[in-house]
Amino acid sequence: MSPDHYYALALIMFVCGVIGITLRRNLIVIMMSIELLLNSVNLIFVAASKAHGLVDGQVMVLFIITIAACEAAVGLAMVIALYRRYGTIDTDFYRMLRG
Amino acid sequence: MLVAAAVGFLLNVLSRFAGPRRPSKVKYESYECGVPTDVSKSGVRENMSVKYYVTALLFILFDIETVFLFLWAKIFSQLGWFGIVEVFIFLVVLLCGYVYVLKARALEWD
Amino acid sequence: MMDSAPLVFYTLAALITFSSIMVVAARTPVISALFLVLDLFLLACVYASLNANFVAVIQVLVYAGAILVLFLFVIMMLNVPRVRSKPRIKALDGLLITMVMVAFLYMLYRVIAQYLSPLPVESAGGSNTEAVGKLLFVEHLWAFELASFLILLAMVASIVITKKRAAP
Amino acid sequence: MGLNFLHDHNLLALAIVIAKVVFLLVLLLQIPPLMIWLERRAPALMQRRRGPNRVGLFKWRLWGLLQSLADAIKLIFKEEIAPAGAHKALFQLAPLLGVIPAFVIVAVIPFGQTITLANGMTIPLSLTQLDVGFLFILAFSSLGVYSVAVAGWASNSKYSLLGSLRASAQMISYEIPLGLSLIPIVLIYGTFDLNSIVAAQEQVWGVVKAPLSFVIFLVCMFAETNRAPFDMAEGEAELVAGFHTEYGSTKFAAFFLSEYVVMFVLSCLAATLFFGGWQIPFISHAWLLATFGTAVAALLGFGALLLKAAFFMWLYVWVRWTLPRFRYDRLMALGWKFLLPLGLFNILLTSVILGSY
Repeated sequence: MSPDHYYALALIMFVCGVIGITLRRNLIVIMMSIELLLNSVNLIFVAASKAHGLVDGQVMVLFIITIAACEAAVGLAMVIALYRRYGTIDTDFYRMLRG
Repeated sequence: MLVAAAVGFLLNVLSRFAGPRRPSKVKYESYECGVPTDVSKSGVRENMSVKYYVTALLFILFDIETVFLFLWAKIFSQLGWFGIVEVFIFLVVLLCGYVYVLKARALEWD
Repeated sequence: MMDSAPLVFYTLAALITFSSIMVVAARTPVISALFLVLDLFLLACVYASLNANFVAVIQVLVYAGAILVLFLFVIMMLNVPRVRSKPRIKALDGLLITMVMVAFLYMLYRVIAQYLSPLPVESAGGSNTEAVGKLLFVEHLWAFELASFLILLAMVASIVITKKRAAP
Repeated sequence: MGLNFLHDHNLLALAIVIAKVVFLLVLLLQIPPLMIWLERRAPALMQRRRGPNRVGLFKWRLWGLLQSLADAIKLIFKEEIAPAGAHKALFQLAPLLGVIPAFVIVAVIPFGQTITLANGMTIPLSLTQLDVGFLFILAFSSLGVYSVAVAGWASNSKYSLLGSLRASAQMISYEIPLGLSLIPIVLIYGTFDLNSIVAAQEQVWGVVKAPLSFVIFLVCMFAETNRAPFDMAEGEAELVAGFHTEYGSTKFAAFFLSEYVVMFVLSCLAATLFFGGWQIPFISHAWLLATFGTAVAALLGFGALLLKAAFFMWLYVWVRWTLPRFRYDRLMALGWKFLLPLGLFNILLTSVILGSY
């Protein structure tokens, strides 16, 4: 197995994530797509750390997971606040707000 | 050795398949889905308390902290006092957050 | 003797691809969330196959076991009526997707090229939990302490955001 | 952990693995019926009633032991009902989500000392030896939340949803102190591997070295499985039956199966981490090995572990019929405001004591 296989898999996930962010209009699904992006990066880190025999990549993954947790916490808090304020989490609605 | 490690993964796979097999096997013996009963279809899923969200939120943040502490505990003997001081600072920062949470009465269930 | 590693990898890769697509494609957010859980879990299996045991367990423990629970809670709380997704592709979106697709095709080409001249990366070595720990607590000391600040910030910020009683 | 198991060892090893898996599976499937029986006989004992004692085979009544079996058969032949408005697929999936992690986590429990065969081959009496050991258990038991949450959501019923939200909030709340209570163990023994932890407890049990941890662990153990006195989530008086209100037939049984299996695993974990696992108290392991050989010694160890686990299972039942139910806000307060600081304090205390030596 060459690391490129893993990178390709990561890229597939990344593509899915990007498509989700651009096409879906549900804020929560968009946030889940962001998680996909973060995970594809994680995969690259782990595969690269294995390929180069360095452990740094795995430490980075730990930090990325930390960041993902914080991002999810704050992001979902905002989603909840928005939902309470406007009663919807459809991005089209907020697009209209832009004026 | 390697055998033991390999066994680990094999078991993972095995019991993952063994787990679902049981209930589904039994499921075939039972009848098909019966008459649908009509139980409250009202919008119960709305107006949920935000408390549950706050609980889950604090859970993930403290979970991360636990993970870091596990890693620290594992190599504790090699780090010694250096590690203790390090983790102490880490915990003090987090305790600030904890105190804030308590002050904000985010953990009160009423 | 047959080498089982590629078999395992390709199985996992296929499943990951499938569930990633489902995360984006599923209509009900709960279903997407559950597929994301599956996705993360399979990724953990990939990590385990790369000898990154600690990361694999953490992935299941924190990502699948905690972060996605938060998502699920929010979905259950909000219970958004199903929005009919009309795919709308704007110019910028199209550009973005095209770029990613090009990168993807390039990558695919590289993989195929690699396949013709394989370059094995499986290095020896079992557990590396200790190595990860040492690196984290010695070299990445400041990042570690910063992480605590990050968690503190997230804690305070999200409580402030949810506490604010918005006007109807 | 190598994935290349196909060329590392021979068919015999594979056969042994399969044998172990089958054995454990059979063992685990015995737990729920036995526990349900115990749970009906024990309160009868405490309340001076008889409890189920009729069902038997031909003329042997076996203290009503077969009652559970009869119940199981009854459940199998019950009709499956999914409430209208339920999300069908998820409704079906939820019990499975509970059963799978419950079975997977058994894998890392060491049931006995390693057996050495005549040809020098060794058989560890746990299904797997991971360097991440009980972190693996924590990770998979945290996945159990999904079963509860999805069950409640898919049922489309007030009681189910409320029950599931309560239950899952409770489970995740108590996972934190559970994790924190295990950190001193890692501090003391320097490993996540359960086999090494058991081996290190030859002289002194873990409960002596980390008593505070044990107390926290015990409380969390009860809360994590949603058992009395923390079974708020299924308080009959207020929530009918909690998240599985709408479930019947084998799906209902599946929830119980996973609940009891998780209870069993946590009992084994408690015995392993704090009470020496398969070590028999006051009898040195080396002596056992020398006297009986590895196979018998391992069997004895297995028995010892089962006995210890059985004690905790008994404790579960005992406590259920002794303590009244907690109020929900008290429950959360106990977890977040008492056990969490206590766990952190425990960690600092342990590390400082260890550092001073």
